Order: sequence, then C-alpha cells, then structure tokens
Amino acid sequence: MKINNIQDEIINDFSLFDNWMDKYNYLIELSKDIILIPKSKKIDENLIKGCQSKVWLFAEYKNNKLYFSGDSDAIITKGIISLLISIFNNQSCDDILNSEIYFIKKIGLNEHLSMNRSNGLISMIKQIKIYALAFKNRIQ
Amino acid sequence: MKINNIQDEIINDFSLFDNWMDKYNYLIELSKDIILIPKSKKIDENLIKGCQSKVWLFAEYKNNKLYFSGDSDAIITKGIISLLISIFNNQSCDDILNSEIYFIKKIGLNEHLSMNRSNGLISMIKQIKIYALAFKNRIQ
Amino acid sequence: MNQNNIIRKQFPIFEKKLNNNNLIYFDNAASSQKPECVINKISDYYKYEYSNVHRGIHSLSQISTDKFEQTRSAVKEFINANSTQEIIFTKGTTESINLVASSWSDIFLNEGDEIIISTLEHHANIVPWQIVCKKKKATLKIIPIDENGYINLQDVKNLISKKTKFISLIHISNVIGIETPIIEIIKLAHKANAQILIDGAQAVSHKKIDVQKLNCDFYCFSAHKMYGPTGVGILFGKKKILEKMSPYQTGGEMIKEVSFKETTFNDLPFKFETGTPNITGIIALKESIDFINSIGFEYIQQHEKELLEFLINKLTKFPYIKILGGNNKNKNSIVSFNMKKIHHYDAGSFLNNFGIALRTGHLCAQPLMNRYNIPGTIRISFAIYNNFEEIEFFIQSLKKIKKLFQ
Amino acid sequence: MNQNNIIRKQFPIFEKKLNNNNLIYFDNAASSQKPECVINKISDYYKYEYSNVHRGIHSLSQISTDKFEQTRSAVKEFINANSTQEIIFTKGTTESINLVASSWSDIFLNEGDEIIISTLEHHANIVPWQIVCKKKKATLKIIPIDENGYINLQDVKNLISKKTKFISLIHISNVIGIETPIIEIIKLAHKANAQILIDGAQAVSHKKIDVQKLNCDFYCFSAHKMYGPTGVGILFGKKKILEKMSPYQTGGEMIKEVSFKETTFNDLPFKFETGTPNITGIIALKESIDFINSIGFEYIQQHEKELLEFLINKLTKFPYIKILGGNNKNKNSIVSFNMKKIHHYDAGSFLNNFGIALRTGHLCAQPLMNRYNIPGTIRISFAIYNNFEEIEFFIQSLKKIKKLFQ
Ligand SMILES: Cc1ncc(COP(=O)(O)O)c(C=O)c1O
Ligand SMILES: Cc1ncc(COP(=O)(O)O)c(C=O)c1O
Repeated sequence: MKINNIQDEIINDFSLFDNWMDKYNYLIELSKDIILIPKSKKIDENLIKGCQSKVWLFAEYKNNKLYFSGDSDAIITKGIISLLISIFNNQSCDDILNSEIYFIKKIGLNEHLSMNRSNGLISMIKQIKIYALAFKNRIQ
Repeated sequence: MKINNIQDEIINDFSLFDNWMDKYNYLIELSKDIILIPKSKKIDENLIKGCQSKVWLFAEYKNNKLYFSGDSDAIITKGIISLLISIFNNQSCDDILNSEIYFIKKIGLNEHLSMNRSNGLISMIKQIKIYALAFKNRIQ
Repeated sequence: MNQNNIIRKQFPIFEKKLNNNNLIYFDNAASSQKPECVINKISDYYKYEYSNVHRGIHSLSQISTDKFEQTRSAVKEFINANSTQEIIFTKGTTESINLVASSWSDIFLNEGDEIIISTLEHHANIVPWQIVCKKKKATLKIIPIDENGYINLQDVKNLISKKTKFISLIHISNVIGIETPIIEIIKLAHKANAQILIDGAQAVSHKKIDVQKLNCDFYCFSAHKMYGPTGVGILFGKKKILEKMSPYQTGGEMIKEVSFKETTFNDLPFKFETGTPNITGIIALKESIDFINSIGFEYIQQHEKELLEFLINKLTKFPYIKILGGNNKNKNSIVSFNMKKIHHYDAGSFLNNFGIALRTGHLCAQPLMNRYNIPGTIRISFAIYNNFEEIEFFIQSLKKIKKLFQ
Repeated sequence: MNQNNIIRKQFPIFEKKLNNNNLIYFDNAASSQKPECVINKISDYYKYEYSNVHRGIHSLSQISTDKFEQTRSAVKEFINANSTQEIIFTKGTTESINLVASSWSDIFLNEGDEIIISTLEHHANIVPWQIVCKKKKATLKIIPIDENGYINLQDVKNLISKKTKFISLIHISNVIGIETPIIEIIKLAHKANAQILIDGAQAVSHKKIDVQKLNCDFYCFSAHKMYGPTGVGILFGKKKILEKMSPYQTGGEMIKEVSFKETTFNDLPFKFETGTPNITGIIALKESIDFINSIGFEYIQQHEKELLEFLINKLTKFPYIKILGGNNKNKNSIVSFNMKKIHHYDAGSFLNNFGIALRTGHLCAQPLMNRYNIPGTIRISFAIYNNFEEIEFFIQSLKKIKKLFQ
C-alpha cells in the first residue's frame, strides 16, 4: 500500500474515537503491535537522540524495499513509532524520501502529543529518512 | 553663608521665573558669573569624566576652607557648575562632605536637565566631595 | 475570599482552560506565571514612556534611565546587597554563571587549580566550569550526595585543598527541592581562601535572601522564575572582586573611552553591561519584586510548605510511587517522583491531558539522574498561586493513569 | 487620512506630550517606538499562553515552542536565510558580534593574523575585536574614510593581505547614515579567503536585506531598533561556519548530553542558545516583522527618503550648521550635524524642552568623532512614523535656539 493510503487508513481508524482518552488507549493498543526490534539490534547505535523516552529504530534493505523495526521504553512513544513503522515498512527509498507525514495532525492528537523535541517525533521521521537516503546512496 | 542657605537662595531666585525658557536664560546668565578656572589649571587632569560636555573643576585649600573654580564648553553645564561652585565655595571639608544637594529638583529644572550621566551633574558633585575628602585626609 | 484566592486572581492565565480542564500549573521551577501588575507595567511602559537608556539627554530617556536604575536599587534591597554597584543585569542565571566562569577565571584561575561543584547542579552550573577547567588546565571536583540528596560537610572538607580556588553551588535543587548547606560551605570556602558562587535560581522567589549575611561572593537568579519577565537575570557580586575581573561582553556603554589605540572601561556595574539592555524587562522586574514584597516571605513560605506537606502525605500513600530524595519533607516547593512501570513521559502526557502542566525528563540535571540511576523523572513545582484542590485533582489523575496502564 | 497618519496612529506613544509639546521622536537609531500590535502580543502572550519553551511536554510549552520557532522562520524569511538553523537568537547586536568575535576566533584566528574594521564602526563592532586581537596576538586594521564618510575600495584592497582572516563592517553608519559598499567588500573578503560580518543594526528596518544575495558570512541586528521588543538580537551565520565554531555560553538547552566526564553539544541553532531565552520578546519579534512587511519596504524607503531630503534642504540653508559627512543626500534616515558656537549638549537640551527627542554626543562612535575632530554631534534619525510637520517644527526650534545663544 502507498504511504498516503496507510496514513489515510490510520486517520480513518482514529476518527472512530471522539475523545483523547480513547485515542490514547488505542495508541497503547497499537504499541503492542509494533514490529519489535531484534534484541541484538537494541543497542545504543540504533537509539534516536533527542527524545525524552528512548527510541530504538532499525532498518534493513531487501528487494528494493526498506523494512523497519523498533521499540521504546515509553508506551505512547512506542505507539507512535509503531504507527510510523507501519507506514514506512515495505516502501522504496524514494517513496520514503518524498513522503510527507500528515496523519499526526489529522488524527487530532497533535494538541495532546508534544510535537517538539521532547517526544522526538521529528527525530524519528528524520532518522527514517536518513536510513532511506543511506540505502539509496549505497545502491547507486 | 551655609550650604543650605545658599541653595535656598538659589531656589528663591529661580522661583521668579515660571517657564523653563526664562529659567534657562537665567542659567545662561549665571554661566557668565562663574569663578573661572585659571588657564594653567584648565588641563586634562582637572577634567570630569562622564559628561557629554567638558567640565573642568579645580580646588584649593586655604584657611580651612575650600575654594573652587571651573569651566565648561557647554553653556548650560557651565551655568550648573557655576551654581555648584557658588554653593561649595568657601566651605569646610566637613560641611561639603555632609551636604545634600536638593536645589536642582526644587528649581524645577530636573525634568529638563538630564540628571543622568550625560550631563554629569552627579559626577560634578562627586568630584567636589572627592576634593573635600582628599584635603580633609591631607590635613589630618 | 482567602489570601490564596486573592493572589490567584491576579494571574490572568488561570482564566484559561488547558485541554478542556482548568489549568493546573505545576511547572513553576521552569518558569512562573506573571501577575497582572507586571504585564501592565510592560504595556504601559512601551505605550507611553519607551526610550533607550543612559545615553540620552531627552526627558524620555531620563525617565527610562531613572526607572531602570530604580530596579537596580530594588534588587539591591531585595537581596540586601551592599551597593547598587554589585548588581549586574544579565539575561538569566545561565548568563550570570557564564559571566563569572569567564571573567573571574580569566584573572584568578591558573593551571593546576581546582574548582568544586556538587552532584546536584543544573547544567548551567556544570558546563561553563567544565569548559573553563579544560581551557585553563584546572580540575573540576564533584561533591557527592547521599540517597536523600544531602551533602555531607566532611566530604566537602575532604575535597577542599590548597588548590581550591572556587566553589559553585546550587542553593535549592531544581530536581529534589532540598536546600544545600550553603552557610557552612561558604565559610569553608573562605577559610580556604576560595571564592564561592551560589546559584539561587530556585531559591529567590521562595525565601528571603540576604547576601551580606550569607557572605557569598556571587549570587545569581532569573527574573522569569520570580513572577517577572523573560530575558532578565541578575548577578550579584562583591564589589572588590567584580572590580578585579575582566570585562565580559564589550561594546557601547561599558566603555569609558574608545580609540583605535586604546580602550578604557567604565565603572561598576556598567563595566559588565554592554549594548542596549532588556530595558522593558528590567523596568518590569521591579514590579515583580514589589509584588513578592507585598505578599511577604512569611506567607509565601508558610503556604508553599503546607502545599508540599499535603502533596507528600498523599504521594507516600501510593506504593508504586518513589519520591526522589526520599519521603522527608525538607523540600522547598519542588517534588520529583517516578511511578513503577510507568514511564515519566507517558505519565506527563496523560497529566497534560487532564490540564496539569508539569515537567518530565532529566530536568537539565543529567549527572543527578545518573546518580539516581534513572533516565528521568516527573517534577511538581509550586508557586504562591497553587492550592490544595489542585493537588487533590492531581492525585485523582494519577490514580486514573495507574488504572489505564494496568 | 494619509498612509503616514494611519501608521502613526498605531503608536500609542504619540498620544503623549513631552514637556508640554507634542512628542517629536527623532531618536530612532537609538531605539524605535513600538506599535500597538507588538505591545498587545506581549501582554496577550503573558496573560493567556505563557510558559517556558523546548523542554516541556505540556500543551502550554508546546504552544510557546511553536510560536518561538515561528519567529525563527519569520526572521529567516525576512532576511532570506537559507535555513532556520542559521538564525541564532541573542540579546542584541552587541551580543551577536561578541559571540562571533569569541566563538569564531577561538577556532579560526591565530597569532599574526589580521582583522579589518572601518573608521565608521559603532563601539560594539570595535571593542570585541580589539580584545580578541590582543588575546590572540592578531592585528586590527582600520579602513579609512574620506571627509564625506566614503570608503575607497582601493584602500580596502591595500589593507587586505594573506594574513586577513576576517572583516567586520557596519552596513549603515549610525552617525552619518551612509551605506558602506558591502557588496564589493564581501567579494573582496571572499577573494582573500577571509570571512565577513555585517553589522546591520541601522539597516534592517530601513531596507530589504537578502543575506543569500549579499553572500555575507554573518549579519546581525537588534529587534528593539525595528519596532520590536528590547532584549532580543539576531545573529545570522552561514551554517557551515557556525557548525565549526566553538560554543559560546554554555548550560541547559545547548547540550546533547552532560556527564561529569564529558559533555556533547546540540545541533544548530540550539548550540548557540543556552538558558531560558527571552521567550516573550522573541515571540513578539514576529509581530514587528509582520508589521514591517505589512507596510512594505517600498513605502518605507520612499517615505524616509522624502523626509531626509526635506530635512537636508532645510538644514543646508543655515550657514551656521555643518552636516557631518557633507550635504549630499546619500544618507539613510540618519543625519548628524553641529551648530557653530553652540555646543551639541546645549542644543539637545533646548530641543528636548521643545518636545523634540534626539541624541547628542559621541553616539558610541568615538573613533569617528576623532576622525572628524569633534567631541560630539546632534543626530536626527527617522522612522516610518515621522512626518514633514515634525521637521518643520524642528527647524523653527533650531532658529529659536540660535537666537537665544546670540
Ligand atoms: C551600527 C550599530 N551597531 C551596533 C549597535 C548596538 O546595538 P545594541 O545596543 O542593540 O546591541 C548599534 C546601536 O546602538 C548600532 O547603531
Ligand atoms: C538551579 C538552576 N540553575 C540555573 C537555571 C537556569 O536558569 P535560566 O534558564 O533562567 O538561565 C535554572 C533554571 O532552569 C535552575 O533551576
């Protein structure tokens, strides 16, 4: 599925809840579905800087696509990185590099989630794009 | 005459004018009555720092009294230093050191005269007291 | 209306809702809210009196200069300094410490010398000293703390040597709220011929400071943490030390005379103040000092102590809550804690949704986090407008969060 | 109502009388007055949204952080920088220059190197370079000017050598209002592999600045001179140079990680911003940029040029008046002059009593005063709210003063 289709689907899912508490509960549920980073990869090298919580993110390149896995010590952050992984998994480097993430604003959580450096959402997306760029350069 | 008597006299003189223009004119008149610093003393050593205009001030000690003379390149400043000299001339070191200058506020010019460092009124009074202190220490 | 309500009414922000709840502001150690009198002072000054200071001969400039210097006198009175020449305006505590680290060390610090700080310090009182020690090949030594956050004076004595030239010490911890034994350590410093700076950022709006009684060489704090404007800090320094120190930033105002051959510097306090200052902020600071004085430290201390005891009594009932520095009540308007199995970030995010604004994370004190072996914490910090109902609501919210995460 | 009146109405200060006259504010080069929108922004922010920035997870802190960073974007657009990472908030032009003098020199300046400034500089762009040259045993060289204040490019070429590492140059003189040939000198600097800072304190509210087109390495200015709040300055620097420079002040926010063993620093722009910033000032700065943009530089330049020509035409009619830098009209909203046999202080004092606020003295440019062999001068500096009637009244007042002193 295309990146924007997945985002739209997420937006749709969240639209079923009309208060933040239910949305948060759903986010906590989603955190359990995360494609979990292998234990051997849960190392400082794969840690994203600039988050209040720890976020590990790992990427592999197979058949011209990128595959992500991750984890976090905070549940909300884990829910977010889980969503991001579901969006970017199995996508090409170019699609990732050209993508724009709009679902956070649309699901109505951005007033509740700190979009600044304390939750590191920006750092997470940046790191995903850095992976995409790195693999792209490697194959060229 | 005592310092405060002279100040009171000055306040009285100025009270005859009811607008600032006349007061300024009177100040300009007073600048002409200044006890002028001898040419040989009009040197950098006797210059008061911290004034927009140049102010020279010189003091001599005779018969237990201090005698001042001065000059300035700006006429208003010259009027002020002339007034200060008329107040502090022929006074004892102790009287000078214990004095408080209130006439400036009372003659209603302090809204018009910049009391801050640009006209150096504070520096002038400070310098006069430094002279008094120096001579006092010398004779002790 | 009780006194607390009367005070609270002076802060317009409490008319506001946060995420559909009444705003509960427990982030006062980061920055306090502003009373109407301070805000009005700022607008009135900009509207009807504004001008640059010091160099002007016109009346607007004279009025501004007078008001500007009146704040200096008010600060002098507030902390009982000896002279207005000892009050330097900076942009914040951080700049005050940087100024001393740079201008004091330039003259007084030599290779092989030692500087002492404590494990409790805020980054602002760590990094400048690390930098200056590296530059001058001096050594930075760290006073340890026990599990409750206390400093053992024997440890300080053991650290002090002939090489000790400076001690820089937090007054009240911005994480665990405890007061360090500054009176004793100031004496120890002076006995060793060392000089001492006290970082009073978390103290000055909570208790009366008397720098002459304390006899510290430097004391710093920020206006924005004492109901005042942003962008204003204060450095108190003893005159005879400030006089010997190198200038810090240079330019207009701090000079006596400039020529391409030689430049001479102005007298204190202007020697350390260059460029157009934060005029409006500094003028408004007087208003916040007057505000604090009008309430009085007696009431402030009493009220904040009651809030703290109420909170600690509640928190200690939860087996899944661990208060940093222990359950004792020797905390000054600041309590940090962690919840078992709930990340501080998760807790903070939920609390925000309940309308409760507080701080989570390392609180700019990573070495202290390392000491306690935690990545971060949840901090509640009080000011005079906080009340018991807010604490009650907060406790109820904590319970809800605990349930959610089960 | 004409455009000028519409603009003027937005400045509450003109409702005020100065010494029983309508206030005529000709001291804009020292600091400009503030429009209502800027003042209201400040009170509204303090009243209903205030919080510390960056480190908070609660919504108030998020809103503040968003607004704070929106100003950074607005500044980036305003001077057409390449990235918001190139916009550093300081407390004023003076601090911006001090930051570069310290952090650039720490890495790039070596013994025997040369730095070039001009005779036109403000003390803020002289003293920091004197200090740093002394410390690093480098040499400070001075570009001369002719009687009209012009820089001859040949003089600059003659001064530049292989040893030249840095040029720091005023954009528009705060004394005689002329613009220096920055475009050409920036090119000369780069040809010599030197870097160049432009002090734009007197330029940025009067003409459109495009730092990418100019291609300067640094550009600095102050908010308070552009209808904005006090205590806020801007430093633009090219990213790849800023990245190499040493940190300046250190503490919270500018760090990545702190331990007693080692501290690592944050990315740009935060590497150069430590401590709680002047949050409210910075948020309000966006309002003043919006205000300037809403008027547009086309109108601003046209109006200020008309005022200047009107004034110069009047002044040149008086035989006893000498305009600094000559009677030509290449002046940007600033004119300084002296009256024969009337001291600038006397003239300024009388003008103040007529309700005219302007500046007299050395204007923080003593070396320039020395160049012209005068102790001081009388400066008129315009902003967009000034008008022709004010100039007319000023000219009448000058005539009265002349009479008085006869
Ligand atoms: C050309 C120039 N540079 C620097 C400055 C210093 O600016 P600030 O006082 O805002 O730091 C000024 C203002 O006085 C100026 O006119
Ligand atoms: C103990 C302590 N020191 C220093 C600071 C830094 O103060 P500012 O950010 O106002 O410079 C703070 C505030 O965060 C603090 O709590």
